[in-house]
Amino acid sequence: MLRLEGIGKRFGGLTALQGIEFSVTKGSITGIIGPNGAGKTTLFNIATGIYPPSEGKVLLEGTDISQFPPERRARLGLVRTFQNIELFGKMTVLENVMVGLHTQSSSGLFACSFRMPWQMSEERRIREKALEWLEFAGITELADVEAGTLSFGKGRLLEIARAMALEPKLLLMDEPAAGLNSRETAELAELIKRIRDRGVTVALVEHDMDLVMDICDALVVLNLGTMLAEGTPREIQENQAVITAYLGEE
Amino acid sequence: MKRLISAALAIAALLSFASAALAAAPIKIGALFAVTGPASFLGEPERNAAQMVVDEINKAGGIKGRKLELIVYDTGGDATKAVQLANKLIKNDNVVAIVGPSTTGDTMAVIPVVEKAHIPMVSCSAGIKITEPVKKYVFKTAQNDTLAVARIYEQLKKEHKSKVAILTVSDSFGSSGREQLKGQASHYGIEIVADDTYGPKDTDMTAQLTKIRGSKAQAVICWGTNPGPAVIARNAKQLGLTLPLYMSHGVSSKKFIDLAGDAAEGIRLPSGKVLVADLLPKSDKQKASLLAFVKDYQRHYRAEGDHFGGHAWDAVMLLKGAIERGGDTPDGIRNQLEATHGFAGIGGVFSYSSHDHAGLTKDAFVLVEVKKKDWALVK
Amino acid sequence: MELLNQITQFVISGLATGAIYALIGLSFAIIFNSTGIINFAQGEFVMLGGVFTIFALNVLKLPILLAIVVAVVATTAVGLAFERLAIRPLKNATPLSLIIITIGASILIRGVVMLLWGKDTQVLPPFSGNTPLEIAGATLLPQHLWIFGVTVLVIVGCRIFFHHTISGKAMRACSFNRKAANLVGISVGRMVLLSFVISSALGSLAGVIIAPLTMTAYDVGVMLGLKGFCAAIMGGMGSGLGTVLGGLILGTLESLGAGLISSGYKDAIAFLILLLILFLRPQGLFKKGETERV
Amino acid sequence: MKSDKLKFLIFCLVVLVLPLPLAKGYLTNVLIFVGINSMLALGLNLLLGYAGQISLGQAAFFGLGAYGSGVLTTKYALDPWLSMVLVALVVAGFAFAIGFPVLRLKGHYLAMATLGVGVIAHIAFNETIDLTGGPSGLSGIPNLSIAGFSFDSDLKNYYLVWSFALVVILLCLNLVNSRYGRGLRAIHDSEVAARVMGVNARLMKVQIFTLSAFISAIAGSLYCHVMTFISPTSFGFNISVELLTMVVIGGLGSVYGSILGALLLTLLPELLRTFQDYDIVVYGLLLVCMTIYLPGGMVRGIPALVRRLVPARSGNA
Repeated sequence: MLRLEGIGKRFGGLTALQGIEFSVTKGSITGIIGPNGAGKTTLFNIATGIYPPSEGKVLLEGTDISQFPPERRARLGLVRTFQNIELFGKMTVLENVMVGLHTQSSSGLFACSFRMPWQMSEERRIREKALEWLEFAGITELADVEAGTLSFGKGRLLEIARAMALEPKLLLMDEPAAGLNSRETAELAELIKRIRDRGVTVALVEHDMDLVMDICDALVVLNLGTMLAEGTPREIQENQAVITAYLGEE
Repeated sequence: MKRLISAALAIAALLSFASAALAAAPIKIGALFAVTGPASFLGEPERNAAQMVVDEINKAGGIKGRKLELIVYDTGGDATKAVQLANKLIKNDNVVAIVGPSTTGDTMAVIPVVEKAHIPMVSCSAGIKITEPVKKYVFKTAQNDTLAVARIYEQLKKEHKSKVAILTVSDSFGSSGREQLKGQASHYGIEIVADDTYGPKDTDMTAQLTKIRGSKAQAVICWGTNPGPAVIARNAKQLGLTLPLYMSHGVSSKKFIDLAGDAAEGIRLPSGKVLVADLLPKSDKQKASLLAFVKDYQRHYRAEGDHFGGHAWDAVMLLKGAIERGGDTPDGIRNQLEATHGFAGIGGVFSYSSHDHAGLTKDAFVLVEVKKKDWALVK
Repeated sequence: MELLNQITQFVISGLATGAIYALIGLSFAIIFNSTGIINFAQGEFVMLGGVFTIFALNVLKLPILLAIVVAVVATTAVGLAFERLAIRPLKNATPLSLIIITIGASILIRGVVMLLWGKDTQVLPPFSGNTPLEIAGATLLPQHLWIFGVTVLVIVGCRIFFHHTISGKAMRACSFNRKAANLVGISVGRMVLLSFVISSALGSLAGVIIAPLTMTAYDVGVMLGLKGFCAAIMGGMGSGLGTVLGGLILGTLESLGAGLISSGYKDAIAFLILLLILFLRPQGLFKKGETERV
Repeated sequence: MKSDKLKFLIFCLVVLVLPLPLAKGYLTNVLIFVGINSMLALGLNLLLGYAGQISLGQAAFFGLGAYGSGVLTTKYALDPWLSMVLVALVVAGFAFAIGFPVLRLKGHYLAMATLGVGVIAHIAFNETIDLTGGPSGLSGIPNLSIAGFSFDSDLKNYYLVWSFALVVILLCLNLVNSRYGRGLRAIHDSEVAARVMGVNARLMKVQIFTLSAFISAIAGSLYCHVMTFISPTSFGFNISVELLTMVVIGGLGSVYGSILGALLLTLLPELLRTFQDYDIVVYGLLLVCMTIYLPGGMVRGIPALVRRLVPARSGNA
């Protein structure tokens, strides 16, 4: 599904990533773990096109998308959530999800300002779809609440609903469990599994090892900007290098 | 909230007072001046002078026993506002005539309004377009730039200087001057060898002057209003430019000498006679008006009355004359304004006619020179 | 030869004007660097410096040196009040609301000065005479030397302050990362206040030393502020020296533009070049590129 | 949805009958300019309040519209309606072309760049004397007319300008409550997130900049035909700032807010006339206080203020 080839990234003189190379298998949940500063978020930013890699390639289903801007990658089915949830704070919960349906609709400047008949029916469809996704994430009752006022946990759910509205092939989640309590984390695990069951490939950066071990099919371990290990959760748990560099510290 | 209400009440009370005062039915004259904004150097003395002369008239018993009421609005030099306010004067305040506006731009914008409403207007701005072609209800008191330019060119011709450099400010005053300087040059056998401009807020004109120094010019003519010309005078001194420097009537006030300091020495300019009122021979028709104006202005505002204020003084006095002769209807005033003959005011001796609504000849200007930090007549 | 002489004069005049822009640009950059605020009222501080000096000199009859000190102190007090009354009460300040509030403040300051001192242009006598000096065939006034001198002093002063004093380093820390600075115990609020104090003092100083050349009135701040802002943007809004170079380049371009191309379009030329710089090198002429982190 | 339509209909009705009680008063004249300013403010609000992109150069597009129509109708005797369309399209094309480099900039850099565009345009109006008449202005612009019916009085111009304004308002209302409007607001709240959601932020910013220029140019054309005289002072930096103030005071991201802002700021000089010379001070003070105390603008601030005051009062009683 997603393949990273020899990714490297430098900020000025600082090397943030070097020689990252792995694949995310279709239909799997892949976890990317590593200590703080290992370069996990940077890797996501490169994968989604927030900034370009200094070297290497990003391939989505065999297409080189390294130079594509984020919006084009989104249309190709590559969507992400953010570590510090990036909601559209001044819009309602429902509207947030409706933005997620941007790629599924097409009315432009003219159609929208002149209220063309097809635009009106498309608008209805967008609304219905958005409500479905709110139901999927279990936040239907919050539809008319301003997103900026949501709790962190509900905000996370909204962000996932919004991302799912794009009907992605691959969903990248940046620390989805950060800031959640144990009950919310358990619900999140269920939600992620349901997402996988809908045929969406998932890759996530996460610190919560219980969650990672529970839901991930494959793991990639980063340390100080390089690849440390790759394998199934069990293999990683037994990997000596990982234990010293990372798990050992815990 | 309470304070807001009490403020509103106070304003309402004020307004009702004002309307009570109207019961005495004075003759209402409107005035539009650019009291604030970039043209405030015109608008402020104009407002002061207009208010002053109206007060004087009222103190002396008004016109045929009726008081004058002057309603002044500030256009800020903005054409849109000028149009709105002209409408307000005509439709809300029901004025019978309008004095002003201060700038050519404001005046041109207001002309369609007064023409449609048949309200006479005596503009205080100089632009030649205002009265050429003649518009039925529009008059003006400020001397045409043409006359000022003619004064300078005559002097140059007398001194056998035929190559000049011009340096004008890029606002309506400067561009009107520039147009006239270029337009009349050939008539006097004068060639413009350098034609430069500067911005109203520029602080250094050495670049333009350096260029002029490199040209074959025998004299420099600068067209602008304070502070630009003062900067030019200083820059010219800094560069050691020895060419005779002529300014426009836009800086004919003591202020210019203050600003330019030593650099002002020897600079010549065409000016309304107000500047040199006490130097004029007794035979001069304007002398009485000029001295009265200067004295009154000094008493009212403790400041030197300049010829900009004079434009407004003239405008109100012309209206006064017209009202005395022809009554208080707008059309009556218009007809009598047009019949004005030989009125000796501040800007000159006015004689309007059906084909001339500017009313002045080039005698309105005298050429003056800065000598020992004061003005002297150039003979 | 004649042309060469002219060009020397253009360049020298341009540098002199540019030094003024540079000085004003620096006062922009100081506030921006520690607060991220573009202070559209900066030009008004420049104006206040000149107006206060003339007031102290002519009305209070103070000797010139004392008058300057009084003017700088008074302007600084205005800057302090401005920060306290307008910037600090602003909750969730966005760049937009800051732009608007500083524009509002500039209108307010201009209006008050107009009411108190009228609309007339006023002039300050030059500090050391009016006899032109000749340099390589071009002429300068002694006042220009004052401007160059003060600009150099200010650059050196800034360098020392920002790199070798605790407060200066703290201010730089704020500019890099407010949250982190707060965590290590720097009072961000104090630093913002301090930056306003320094910048208004600097602005007024610029206003004082240029007043003998450019004269002053309630409305001179607008254009000077705009030009100073341009200088700062050209220099990349940061590095002290960059802003100075930005100012000098702007001044020279204007002067050359007026002398060689068209005096009417000289401001347009300056702004066109500014736009080109923004398009091609938005980080300024003298700064290395940086990638924004998300 | 229904209530939105009702609101707009009520608004139309108000616009329709408003001049009747004013009859021949000068206020009709002021209201024409409220209409023009509403269009301008709305154009800026689309950019500023919805897409979150500042522009300090709106007066440039306004001026280009006015001068374009003015010059074409006086110097080339072109049909006013044709020139209005032509000019608006050209101005929009110009905005589209400069939009790509300009809108790549953010925050104060964007402010500076748009300001630069405004300054350059203003200088061009001043300097191209043969075409624009330079600082002394361009006069003799004809009134608009349809089949011999000339819009030559305040009342006629009022209905002319406001029918344009109402169309613009309706289109804007449609736009902001649609897929496109949501995209813009998303860009405003978080450009990164919007792009990750597949919103083509760069293109949409340029498109809305273009639309805003188009509306401003139309307003400019109307302005020149209503005034029949134009001069560069009406299209300077201060006008851009005034428009910005209208949008902010009315309420960012609110269509009716822009109209309220335009109304208030156009009438403000009338209201402040009691203060005579103090009006500039009051104006500045208002701008500062509004930003501090009513950051949401009048449309949001006043209802909030009322809500805060009303329970407080009932608590006292």
